Amino acid sequence: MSLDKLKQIITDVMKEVDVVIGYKQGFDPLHATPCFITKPEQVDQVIWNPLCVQNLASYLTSLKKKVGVIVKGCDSRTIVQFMQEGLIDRSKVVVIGIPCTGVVSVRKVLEKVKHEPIEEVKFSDDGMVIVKTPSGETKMALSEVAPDKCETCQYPTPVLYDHLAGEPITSTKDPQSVFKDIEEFDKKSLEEKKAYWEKEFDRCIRCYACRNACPMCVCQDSCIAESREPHWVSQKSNLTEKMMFHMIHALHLAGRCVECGECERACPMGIPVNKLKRKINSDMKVLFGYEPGVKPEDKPPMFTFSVEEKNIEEHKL
Amino acid sequence: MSEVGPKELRIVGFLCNWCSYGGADTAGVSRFKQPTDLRIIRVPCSGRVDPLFVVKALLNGADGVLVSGCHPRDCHYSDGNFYARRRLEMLKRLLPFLGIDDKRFHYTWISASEGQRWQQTVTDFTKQIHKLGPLHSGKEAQQ
Amino acid sequence: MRVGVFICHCGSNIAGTVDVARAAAELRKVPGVAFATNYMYTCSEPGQDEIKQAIKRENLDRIVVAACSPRMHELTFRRTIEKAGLNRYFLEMANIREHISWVGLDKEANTIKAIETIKMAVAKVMQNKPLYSSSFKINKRVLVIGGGVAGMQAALDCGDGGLEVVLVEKSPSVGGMMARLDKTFPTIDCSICILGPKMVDVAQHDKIKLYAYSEIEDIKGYVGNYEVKIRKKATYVDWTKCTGCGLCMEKCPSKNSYDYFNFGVAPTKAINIPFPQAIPKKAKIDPDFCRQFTKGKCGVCAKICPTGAINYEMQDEIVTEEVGAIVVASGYGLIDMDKFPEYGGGRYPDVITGIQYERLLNASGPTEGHIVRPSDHTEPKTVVFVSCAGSRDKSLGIPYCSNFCCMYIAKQAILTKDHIPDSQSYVFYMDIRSPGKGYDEFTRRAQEDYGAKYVRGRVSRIYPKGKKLVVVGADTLLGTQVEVEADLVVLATAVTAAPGAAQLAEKLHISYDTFGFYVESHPKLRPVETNTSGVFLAGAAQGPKDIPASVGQGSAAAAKVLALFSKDMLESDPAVAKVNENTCVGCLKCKLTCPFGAIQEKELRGGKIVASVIETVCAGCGVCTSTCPCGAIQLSHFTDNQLLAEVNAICQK
Amino acid sequence: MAEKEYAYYTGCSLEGTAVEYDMSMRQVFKALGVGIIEPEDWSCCGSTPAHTVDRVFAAALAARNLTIIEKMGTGIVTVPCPSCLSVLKRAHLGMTQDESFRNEVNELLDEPYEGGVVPKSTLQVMLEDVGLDAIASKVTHALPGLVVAPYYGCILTRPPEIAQFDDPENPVSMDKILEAVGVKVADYAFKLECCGAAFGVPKRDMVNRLTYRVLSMALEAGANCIAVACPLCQQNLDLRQGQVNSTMGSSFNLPILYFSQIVGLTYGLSPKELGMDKLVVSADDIVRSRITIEELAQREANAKAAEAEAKAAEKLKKAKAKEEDTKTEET
Repeated sequence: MSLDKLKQIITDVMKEVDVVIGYKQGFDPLHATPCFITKPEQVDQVIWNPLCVQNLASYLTSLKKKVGVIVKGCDSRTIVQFMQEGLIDRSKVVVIGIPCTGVVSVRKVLEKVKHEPIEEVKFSDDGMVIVKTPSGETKMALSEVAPDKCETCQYPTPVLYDHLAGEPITSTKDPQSVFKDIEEFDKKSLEEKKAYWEKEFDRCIRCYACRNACPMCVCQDSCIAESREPHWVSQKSNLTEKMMFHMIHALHLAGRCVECGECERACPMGIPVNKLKRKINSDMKVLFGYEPGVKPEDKPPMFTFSVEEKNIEEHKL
Repeated sequence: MSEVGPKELRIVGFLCNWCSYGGADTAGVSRFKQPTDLRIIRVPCSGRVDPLFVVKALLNGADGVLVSGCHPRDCHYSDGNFYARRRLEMLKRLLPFLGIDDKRFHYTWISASEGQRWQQTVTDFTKQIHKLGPLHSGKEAQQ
Repeated sequence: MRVGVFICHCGSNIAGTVDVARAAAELRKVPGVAFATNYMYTCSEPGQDEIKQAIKRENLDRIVVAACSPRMHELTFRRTIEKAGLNRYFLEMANIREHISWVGLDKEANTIKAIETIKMAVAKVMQNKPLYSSSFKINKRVLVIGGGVAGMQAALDCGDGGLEVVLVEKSPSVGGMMARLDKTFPTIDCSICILGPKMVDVAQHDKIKLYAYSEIEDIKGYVGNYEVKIRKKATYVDWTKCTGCGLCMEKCPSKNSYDYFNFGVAPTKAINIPFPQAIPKKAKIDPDFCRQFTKGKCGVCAKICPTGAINYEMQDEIVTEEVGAIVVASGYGLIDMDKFPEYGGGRYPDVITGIQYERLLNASGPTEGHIVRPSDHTEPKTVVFVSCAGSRDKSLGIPYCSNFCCMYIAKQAILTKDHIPDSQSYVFYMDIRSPGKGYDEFTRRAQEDYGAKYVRGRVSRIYPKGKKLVVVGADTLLGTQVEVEADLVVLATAVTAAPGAAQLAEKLHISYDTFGFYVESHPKLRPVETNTSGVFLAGAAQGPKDIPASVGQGSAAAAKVLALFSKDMLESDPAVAKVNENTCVGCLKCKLTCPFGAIQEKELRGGKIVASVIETVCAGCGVCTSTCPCGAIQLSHFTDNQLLAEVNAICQK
Repeated sequence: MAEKEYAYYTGCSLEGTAVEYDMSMRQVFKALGVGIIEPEDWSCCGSTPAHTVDRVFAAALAARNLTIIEKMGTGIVTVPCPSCLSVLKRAHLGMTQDESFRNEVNELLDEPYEGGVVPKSTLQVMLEDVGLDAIASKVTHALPGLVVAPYYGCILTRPPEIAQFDDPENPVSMDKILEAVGVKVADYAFKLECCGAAFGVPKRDMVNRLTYRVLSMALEAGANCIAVACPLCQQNLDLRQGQVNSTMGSSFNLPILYFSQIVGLTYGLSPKELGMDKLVVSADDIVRSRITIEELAQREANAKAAEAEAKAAEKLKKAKAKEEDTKTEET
């Protein structure tokens, strides 16, 4: 995909929208940051590379204007899910899709270079990332530092778009193994799993970054994690309350999580918060043949029902 | 009595007002004896039971949670239990992922006339929870 | 907050297995509880006075009554505290009888369970908010489902009381099972002679609108305002033109149609008027047998009909009626003969059911009242009656007694002797159940005056031997086996729920028991009410019952409807969902899941979209509350905080 | 060549009093291409006395055989004797439906039974696995004049939760098989009536009475032969017929055949192979009445032709009469 083509599309789209959301260079060479383009001269700020990790669709529900938005394949599912839930007016959104060959996990890169200051980041054509730090250049394969979601990505090309900046790409990842990690984890003993989550959630500092980053957390400032009316969780900083918070987050996303991974990316403690939601998604697939954010005409399974549930059997004691 | 009876575990039941709560009443009227561990919370409909109530109870000290509503198609509010079925099934599958045995959570359908079925359910579920023992380590069984 | 706790002994019902004094003492220690006491019968007048006085004396503002099920006395105590000046929703009940004292034997465990259950109620009541009903207009029309004797009685009583009545009957004529009976016990008066005038009254009553050959398609709404969709099934005869002359029936060449009215005792024509006294007296085509439908050609009836009423193209029609209350009198069914392979399972033509025998006895039946064997049309001399064919038989899933078979068997034995003086009847019975006025005398008459031989024992087997049927059974009084060579065997087949009873219940949102009979609100004190307000029961739909009981219930249900409609406005239940507009984010997932369409979108002045509840439509299920992620829509009286308070009261790690 | 192989548990009767059942069953299976293998070292199934004493022990007796059969890997065992079948099925169902019972029984066994055998009666295998069309396709002979009353006895279909085959109160499997091979079947109301066989020794008078009824009802139904699928039924009805005649003053001479013998006769098998000579009440008349289906077809064709001729004659007569009538009218 060429950046010029993207810029050309943005320039065209600018004519019919109030703002286009894209990426620009962030505070250091390793970080891209969202940018809001309202004037033609700002188009040149736009960048596109594997550092463009943010899910820009997250902004859509809070914007009243007519918006153009750049989405990767994974991000596009957010828009579809919004449509299923009636959360956006599709006619007010122009979707600029980018066929994506994978992004990087900034966290993984930083770990590779031992958190040294970043001087330069380059991407070679053969899928390598070259990071320059004061102690020299480190070369790493893109696949080595990709976020987990890229490893099983089924939708490199956006599932829906008005403009596509580049040629569609088909996924080469086995659709059967999307939830392989979840299945593997579930095979562990109850004690092991319990210990795992207790250890992970105990690190939670209840900063709510995961929630704030989540495009599907529509409650925004009304989140019940911080409310007394209703009073689901107390302000106590103990494991029970932390787990309760994460269960609220997970269950509120049941059958809605589009697995963009923003929650995990945002978590300062590196807690695998997306895992619970992916587990639920794997069940949604089995129970209702449902995958969030794929078909605009679908109904999220928790907000509907069948009189005869084909895949739910009555439980016996 | 010299011996202390079997120790109770903490079991919470959410019962819909129209069917299962009535079923429990019917069991009472018929004097169908049941184990004493269960504490009942009356809700209008099983569809009112947010799975988070179950989680809340299990995280905060319950050893087992039972939810019971009207039989599918027989909901006093026509569709409430259909929603409940989906949500509670989702939860039942999630619990073991968190390391909580899904046998600690049971959801079922009992009508107001099924006193015997209620007795059987309470008896079997209590037995099942006792087989699993307390959920929270270090917590002593009560009574 | 000052909570008062009143723990009831219920005589020894509770106090026998729960230490109520200790419970009261324990509750006094609970923060927020200002007063706790125990009392012999809290629901009695002095018991209620005690509550009222304590509210004044102790300045209580929340009340917990620990007693029986709230399904029993919640309303009683709500009224009590309201009289003492508290909002009625400041009451919670702890069910320590049905759920504790009656089901546990261990007093220690029961007491602890009771204390905790009361503590949950205290925790909840402290979260209760005052709620106020609003009133709404009611539509003073009543729907009666079923035109049997119970439904007709209800319809006539409601109509006489000045209400407009919509009567829906699924078969082509009103009359139900009673119209098929020959005579009625214990007076042996002619069934149709006493029912006929009632049927005519129904047809001629200016307040009653009759939909015959129609079924309930759908019911929406709530007490006071129901919208009912009725399916008028295609009769292929324009009833506005049909005069009931019967010419079509005479000329119809299709002579082997199943006769539903006569339970297949003899065939009928494909176009027929079910019986001479039918109301409405209109013809109807059975497309399963009509040659025009099965072979695509015939048209005899269309040619012969003097008024041109025949219409082969007729389609079902859906009409909508609006009513404020519903009486369900949908009657009963009978178990199929194929459930009795040991009695031939329907293979032997001379083994028939009791209702078929009624048709053979009946002067307007297919044999004009001559008792003949279906196989060879000869007069039977030995008739064996088998009672409890299916009834009280757990193996068939029918543990209950069918209520009226003992009586009609006695009647049929008497009538058999009347019709065929040289005949002999045998009755195999388990127990003779005749607990009505003049009933026991009647069964004795059958034995003593009419010589029916009663054999106490069950029939194990019936097999054909030549032209006869050998009935093999036990005589448990003599302790021997009995074999009777019979000409005709009549099975008193068990009463079941009406076919389709469950589906109708689902449309009405009322409960039914394991057997499909509708469940009354209280088995003794609210026998014709259901748990769905505005829906009442009459007749055998609620359980097997005979004519006087069905008529009684029809009138009772009518009285309930008249009482309900004696006011112009009804008070709404304020336990409905409420939206907190400050926290609602307008995602409208609640609107998606509400089973009643009670949620609307509302735009606030700033342009913010929020959900809004239509209070009269909301039924109070709370699905919205468990759907709302931000807890902005809360079902009053069952809010998250109220339920969490209960959870927290018992789950403390 | 065998299409499918079954384990074949004969049980003790078929080695003794019911040897003709065994002989004919094997011949019929052979003709139908059904392979059967006798389990090695099979032992008593424990029928009749064992289960009245100890449920677990009774199941163990049966399960020992099931273990042996399980290892043969045929999956299904076909059992000619209903008594054996009932016991094997009871053990199998009990052990597969109740884990603790299975453990209890397996404790008594050298090698555990895992539940991998489905016991089926020979009737069930014939009806469900072989199928009526296949059964009919092997017919070469007819038995004109034979009217059979099929007698199932008490335990072939009952209790239904154990038997799990056919209608418990009005079984038709044997009727269907016999009809498939072209035999006329009587509508017999006493298919299941107790013949009293089990009380043959202690309560002779009662057995005579019961047997008398079973036999006389067959005659009443128009039958001249009874077909059975149970060694005990056969023995009782066949062997005791004389005894019944002498005590009840009757003169029955009703052959009691195994259904497999009748099927075998229609397949053209020799009476010797089918053990016809082992019967007490002679079935020689039935054997003698046997003709090939070609012969039957010829006979039927002849009969039809005769009938047609008669009809034609009748028609002619009528036409003539009519002609006469019109003539008279004209005149």
